[in-house]
Amino acid sequence: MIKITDQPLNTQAIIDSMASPEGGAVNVFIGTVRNVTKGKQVIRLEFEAYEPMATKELTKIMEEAKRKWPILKVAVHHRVGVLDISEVPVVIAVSTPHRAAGFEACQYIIDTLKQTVPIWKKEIFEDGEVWVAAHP
Amino acid sequence: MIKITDQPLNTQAIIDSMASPEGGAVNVFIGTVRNVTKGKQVIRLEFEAYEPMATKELTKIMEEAKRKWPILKVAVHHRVGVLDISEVPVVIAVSTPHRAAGFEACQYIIDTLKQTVPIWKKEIFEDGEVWVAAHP
Amino acid sequence: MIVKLFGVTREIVGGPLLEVNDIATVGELKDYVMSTYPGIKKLNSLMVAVNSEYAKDDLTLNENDEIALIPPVSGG
Amino acid sequence: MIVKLFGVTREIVGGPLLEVNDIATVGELKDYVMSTYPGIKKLNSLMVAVNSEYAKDDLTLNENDEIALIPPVSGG
Repeated sequence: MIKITDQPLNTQAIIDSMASPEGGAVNVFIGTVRNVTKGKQVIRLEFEAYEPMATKELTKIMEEAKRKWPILKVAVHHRVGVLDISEVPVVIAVSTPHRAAGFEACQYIIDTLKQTVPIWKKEIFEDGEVWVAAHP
Repeated sequence: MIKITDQPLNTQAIIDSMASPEGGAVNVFIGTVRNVTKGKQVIRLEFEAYEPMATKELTKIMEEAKRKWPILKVAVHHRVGVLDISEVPVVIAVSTPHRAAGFEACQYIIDTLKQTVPIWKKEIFEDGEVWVAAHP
Repeated sequence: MIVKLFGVTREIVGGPLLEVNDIATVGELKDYVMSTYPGIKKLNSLMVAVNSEYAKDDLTLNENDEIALIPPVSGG
Repeated sequence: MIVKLFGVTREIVGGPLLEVNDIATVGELKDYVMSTYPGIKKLNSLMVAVNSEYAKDDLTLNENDEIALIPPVSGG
């Protein structure tokens, strides 16, 4: 259900794990490394996690999502280490009986992940690097 | 981009086709056959499409979505024929620079598909069958 | 003129095609099938597609148009 | 006490661990690192995690707590 790994994420396996006879909808969010940020060319990203705490915070987010929506299955996989353009840092999948809840829950999870889960991203440019969100 | 087929949908291939260096988010909606509808056990579903018109209506939906949101890539695959529980009638994928637009566009496409695209679904129960939405 | 039938309308009529004559407009076609097949009148809605586009009731039908009845859709 | 460092705080301090002494609370720890490492003061925010939970400033630190500085997160 929760995985933090330095290996490429297996989106199909995550989706397969959502199968449920009561399920009518699976919503999947796949984050990908964009080649540009604020008009500047990105070379690669580096992700770092405080793993036990990240797992704990992700567990809280998933439990809260289950309280808010009728979720059958949910998975969050986050990659750490060096990622090139178009690689996938995060995959979130939510299986629900009906689709509206799936969209809402999946968006809630990624929005909250970005606010509370101790994972950090460094953008590497031609001429320097920046820890995202660190400075005003 | 648009496919109406009687063969199983290949979710991974659809997701792979979303790759784009400018993309930061892929949102995927996967419809699945639920074993229950309105408290009644479903045995299987049968889908039927008026194919050339369905393709035309789906094209309109995708064009309208592209007008509303900054979409990099979009795909809608719909299956027809007999589908068992947990099988996948529809996969929609949208690639966008940022995630909020992806969630909105993907939900817009599935919501509108269900309103305008000439595809019909029959639910088969133990004791009968019903064309969904046909009658009050 | 030949009218294509799908889903519940195909089952009500008992086949994928319906031949109709002396029908000038979309509205007349709807009136004809609803009076001929009471099962169609009981549907939540009935649209007509002409050349793969939803058509308004006042549209005139031509012999070489591709015409289809569109009962309530339920894809996805 | 040993404090774990991640991301920008690890780079500012120059290593993954920081040893501190005579620090009683989370608030004191924040004050200490911000005054010792001006780069940390320039961050958008600084949180402290104690035993893998976000901690309030008045929480008392114990020798065997797992303590970490949490600069602004940016996962996903």
